Amino acid sequence: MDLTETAETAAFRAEARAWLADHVPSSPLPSLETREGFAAHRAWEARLHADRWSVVSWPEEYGGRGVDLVHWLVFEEEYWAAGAPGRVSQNGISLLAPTLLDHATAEQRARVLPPMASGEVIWAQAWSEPEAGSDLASLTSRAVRTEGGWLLSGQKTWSSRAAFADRAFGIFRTGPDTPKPHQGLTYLMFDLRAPGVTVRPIGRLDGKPAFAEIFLDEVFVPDQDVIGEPGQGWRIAMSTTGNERGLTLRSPGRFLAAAGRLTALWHAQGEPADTALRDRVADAVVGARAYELFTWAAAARFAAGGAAGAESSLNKVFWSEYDIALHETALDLLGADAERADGEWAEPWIFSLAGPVYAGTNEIQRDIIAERLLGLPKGRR
Amino acid sequence: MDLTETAETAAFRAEARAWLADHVPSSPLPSLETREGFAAHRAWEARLHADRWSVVSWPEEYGGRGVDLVHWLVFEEEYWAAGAPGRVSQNGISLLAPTLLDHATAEQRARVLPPMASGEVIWAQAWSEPEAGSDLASLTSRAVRTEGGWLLSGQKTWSSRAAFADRAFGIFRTGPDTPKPHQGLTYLMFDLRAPGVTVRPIGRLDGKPAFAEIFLDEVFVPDQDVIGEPGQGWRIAMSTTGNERGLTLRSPGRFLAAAGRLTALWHAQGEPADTALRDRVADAVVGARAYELFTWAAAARFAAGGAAGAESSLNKVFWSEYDIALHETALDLLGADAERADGEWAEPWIFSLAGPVYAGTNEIQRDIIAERLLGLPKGRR
Amino acid sequence: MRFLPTDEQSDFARTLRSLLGSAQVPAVVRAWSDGEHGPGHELRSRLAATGLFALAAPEAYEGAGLLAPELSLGFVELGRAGMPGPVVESAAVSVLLSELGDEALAKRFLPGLVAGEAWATLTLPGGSGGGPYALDADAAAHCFAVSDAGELRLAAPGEVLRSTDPARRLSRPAAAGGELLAAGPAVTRAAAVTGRWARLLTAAQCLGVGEALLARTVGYVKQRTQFGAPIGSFQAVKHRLADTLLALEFARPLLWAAALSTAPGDVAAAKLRCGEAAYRAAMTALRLHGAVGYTEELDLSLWLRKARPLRDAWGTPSACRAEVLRPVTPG
Amino acid sequence: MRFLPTDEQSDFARTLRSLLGSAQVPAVVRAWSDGEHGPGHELRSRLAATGLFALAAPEAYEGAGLLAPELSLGFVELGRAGMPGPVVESAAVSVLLSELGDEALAKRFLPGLVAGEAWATLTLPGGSGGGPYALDADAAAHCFAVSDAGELRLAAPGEVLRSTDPARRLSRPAAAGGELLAAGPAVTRAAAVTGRWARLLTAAQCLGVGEALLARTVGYVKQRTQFGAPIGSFQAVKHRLADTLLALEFARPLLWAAALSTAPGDVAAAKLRCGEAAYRAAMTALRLHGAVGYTEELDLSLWLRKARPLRDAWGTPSACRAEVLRPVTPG
Repeated sequence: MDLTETAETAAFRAEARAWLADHVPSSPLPSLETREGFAAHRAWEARLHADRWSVVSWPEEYGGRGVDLVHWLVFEEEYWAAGAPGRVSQNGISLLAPTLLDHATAEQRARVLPPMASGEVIWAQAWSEPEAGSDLASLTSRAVRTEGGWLLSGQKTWSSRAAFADRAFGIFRTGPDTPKPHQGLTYLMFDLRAPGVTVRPIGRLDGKPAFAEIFLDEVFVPDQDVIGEPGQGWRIAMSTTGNERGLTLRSPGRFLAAAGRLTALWHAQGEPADTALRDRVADAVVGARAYELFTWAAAARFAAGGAAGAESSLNKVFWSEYDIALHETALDLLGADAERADGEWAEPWIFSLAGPVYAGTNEIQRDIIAERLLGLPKGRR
Repeated sequence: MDLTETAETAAFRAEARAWLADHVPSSPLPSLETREGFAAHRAWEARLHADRWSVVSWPEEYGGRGVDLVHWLVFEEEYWAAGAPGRVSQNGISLLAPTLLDHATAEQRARVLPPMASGEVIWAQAWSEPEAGSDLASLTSRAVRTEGGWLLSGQKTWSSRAAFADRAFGIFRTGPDTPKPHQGLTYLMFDLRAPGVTVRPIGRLDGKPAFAEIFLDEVFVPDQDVIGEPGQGWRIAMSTTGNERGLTLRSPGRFLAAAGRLTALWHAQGEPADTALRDRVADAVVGARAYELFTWAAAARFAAGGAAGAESSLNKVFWSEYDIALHETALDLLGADAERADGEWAEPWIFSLAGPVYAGTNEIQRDIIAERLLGLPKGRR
Repeated sequence: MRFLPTDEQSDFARTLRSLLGSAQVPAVVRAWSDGEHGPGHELRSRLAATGLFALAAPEAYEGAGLLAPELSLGFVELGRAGMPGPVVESAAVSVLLSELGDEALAKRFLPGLVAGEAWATLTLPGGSGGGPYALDADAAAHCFAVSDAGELRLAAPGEVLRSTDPARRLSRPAAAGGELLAAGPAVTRAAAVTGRWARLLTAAQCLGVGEALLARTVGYVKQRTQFGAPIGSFQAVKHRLADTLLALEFARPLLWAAALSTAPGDVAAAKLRCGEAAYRAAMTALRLHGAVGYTEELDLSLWLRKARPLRDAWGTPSACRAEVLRPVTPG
Repeated sequence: MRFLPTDEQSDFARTLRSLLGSAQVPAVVRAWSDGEHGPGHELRSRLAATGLFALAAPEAYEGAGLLAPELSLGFVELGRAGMPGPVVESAAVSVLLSELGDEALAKRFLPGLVAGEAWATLTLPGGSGGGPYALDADAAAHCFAVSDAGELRLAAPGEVLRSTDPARRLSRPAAAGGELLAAGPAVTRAAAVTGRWARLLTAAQCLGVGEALLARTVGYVKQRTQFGAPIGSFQAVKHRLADTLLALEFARPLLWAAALSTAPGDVAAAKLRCGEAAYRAAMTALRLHGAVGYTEELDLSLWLRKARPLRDAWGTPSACRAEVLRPVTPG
């Protein structure tokens, strides 16, 4: 049991810190959920990529540094501590890339990953459908075989980033008459500007088009954009949800930085005698630390060959509820200024509110924790 | 909409207050969950009865004053504010008596109610069985027809007061082969000292025998101790759970008095600058007031002829969770003294912990609220 | 003693509810958010016709007397409908001018407020429960400001800022300048009463907002199907909604009692519980609607975005808790 | 950097777990609660044989060095088993005498503590995280007391009081009198370190208590049937237990990190989360067991009754939260 950093890791940390100190924009970029901000964030991805900081954990051939999870965690700590911009490429990097690395052909990896790393191609996810949210397996959008590829038809929704992104990935029904809903699904990538695609941006609570509906009308997808075997889409999609993704979806560094900002706000605005707020600030500090340490332990388990499983559900419930509590504390510290739309906590608060629903609702995650980690009998679902 | 007390009610309040000031024991009685305390509390019931304060809402012929719910609430406020003892007759008065008043014969009422009012006969409830807790309808203890009455066999459990009480009431299966579990049940009263009855006291978390198991082996119950029609026990038992019982099980006066004691403790021990504790004391004060006002409104609805229904579930969840929060706040105010078994908050804290389970678990109550008050579809239960 | 609304009170609330129910308030809110105040002004006139604004002014000035219970029941309906605008603030200005007892001032402003001719807004000193911002000053004919020193002025509203609720605009009235209307301890006293009324009416509005959020969410979970069943049949969903109902049901009688007494502790208790219940209802609504609840295009958002600012307006939970214990604090 | 117990650390914990698993600890607890300390003393000797107590003393005095990680893992097992007695306090005395560096005192007491020959107990000044009561002084060979003035004495334990956990006895050592063992700033410094260790080991004990409560409750809800199904299949039950697991899983790494650093903020964070997680586990266990969970005869009660006193011992949640923010408080 050990938390000391090796000299090599410390050197990596120092290198990241120095680079970030030199390059992080001195004033925040516009929100990445706006056209202008999206472009600025894309440029920032290119800047990161130029010095190989955009995807440190990827193999070098695709633009990474081939470092392990520990280094990735260190990089993330430094990244968020430096106040660096949000990652507009996050969907591609944390959802699609692990799938490509596990299941794609060498040709696909070589073709898709480098432009993802550079921000040249930005990816949207296209999982949910209007009638398939928590019950994802019930999706009905289909891909029909055609010469040299597939024709996609149907509707996807809640596609984050889709308003401004270039391409999207998701699973589609290719064998409609299977006995179980998880069968006959195929994992595909498609162009958001292809003929037959209509993207309708959807305004978030603050009006920003943080997600979109995607209408698909016989959209052609060449065979080269099918990942893995047709019909194996569910298995492929699920195989990467249980792995390190649980750890890399929201890095501890983000919350350590947020807890640091909250503590600074408390020092600036808080009444030291107000223990009710003090306790909530302390809880945020301790929670960020707990999340960090939980992640270090999970990284050590992976390094020792342990498999990840339903722990990612623990992780998901923890960070999403933590994030809301942290932002509510900030708003309570701000008092009358809490509702100012131009306040620096307003957009992060709105963003935090999506956490319990996003990436598998916390209700479903708690069912998973109870059934898979505690072995409770499966109920009706 | 009006909260002003009539002159008549104010006079009643003054009379109660004066009597209590003269008669409430100057030092607390021993715990009513001990033999010695049980006897002391029985004597207190007799004292109350002598001046017709034990059952103010009952008809005069049975020892009451025939006053309405408003007067009962006023009496309870004065009673608990005066620091008067817990009511050892509570099970009989709040659970059995309403059933008798609604469903029993005149002979039964005349025979059973006066000694209940005087504390001469103290009643235990005998509802639960080892395999029938939340799922009360699944009970299996049976009553078999015999000449002039019934023979009870089986096992009841969690019978509060049964360790020292005189008689008990409950429902028993008299028609074992009915298609639905709620059918073929009969409401009976029986003597805890009758041949064939074995009472095994069960120690509560603090070791006091607050409840007991009752083993029944062909215990004879004469026909005169059957309430209502044989086979109608479920309907009879349920018909009084939805009425005023929801209001009279735990009177607002109890919580107003407890919130007052908590506020006094806070003034005595609390750091005024400790807003974390201040907020919880304020919540206790506001919660007691909310419970009081909710009850006044319900009393007004009854007076206007409104029917009570699932509101008693709202009531139950509210007071039981309120009660725990209040006592936890007191313990936190006490600091290192919180764990002293001789502290005045220790036994009430232990008592509060049973609330969410007692009288229908809060999980079941929330199901009822959702299904009956909000109209949500019945799930599997 | 009959702690229930009278038939007349219930009828009045029903009238408002019916008027607002057919007034397409969501469209009014969306216009208001875009800075188009016309439909909101028009709805104000129709509300005035029910006598709502008369409930915050004495009979001498076209009012019906200061009738907090009736006014509170009315404001529950405004919250339920999601009515935009400085509704609390206009009523509070009416209370302020009524309490001040300056006949010239009362004559100048009260009949117009009662008749619903214009909105008014105001700020009060911190000690009276107010914050630094005036609500919707850009839509109000008058912006009143009471200073810590007890000066009542018609103030220039200053720069307009956006709120996380797009139907709210904030501005910080100029500290000095503007017509001086009154000054002295009477102003400070009237401001204290006014702060309580503003808090009470905000509590009422919160209760209505919470009830609307609950009703919409209950409706949604009955029809939304996942895993082959309405999501409202899942126990986790049921229990969240049961808790939401519980919080609202135990907040309502506190509101009524506060309206009867307008005592500081009672008003603070009502605001605390109504505000928290509405905000919790919003969080539950958001959770149970899933992603669609997070969109601005669903009308649910109109109430969702109100819940948190109203929870804090005219008395944060912390300020209300302090007030609840204040009367019994020794010394 | 490998933030997991080493194989040796895991083996040590497993050894203790196995020893305690076959030691019929519930019977030992019940005897202890009745004032019969014999079985508890005997179990202490067997624990000493594993080397547990050596982990809180330097090698010079038969110890293994002060090894907080190993000791913490051991105390998780004591908590899991429900071990009674002044286990934390005896280890804390060992730390105090080790830190003090007074050779005569160390020689006099440490070898006996390491060998598990007797229990010891202690009180520390409030500033070191202690309360006024010494635990189980009636079962301890020695009761140490450090005063605010920095005097270390062997104190007369004073009247013995009962706790809501019958396996705990409290007494307030006499303020004066008793053999003076040491005095001065070195005592105060050593007391501060000792307080942190006591807090750390209590956190470890809490984690074990919480895990035992969760495991027993999970076992119960799988077999208890109502409405024709195991109650563990109901979503409300599942979610409560999922939350219990979540709290424990995120408390454990805080405990490990605190054991590695023994820094005040880390130790406070660990105690806060382990203590709260255990108490919440107790409340959940009580809720889900129904009435049977409320009985003293079910062994569950042995852990239920520990959870709250341990949550507060050697640092209440409030004290721990203050400590977490202390290092960064300006001034």
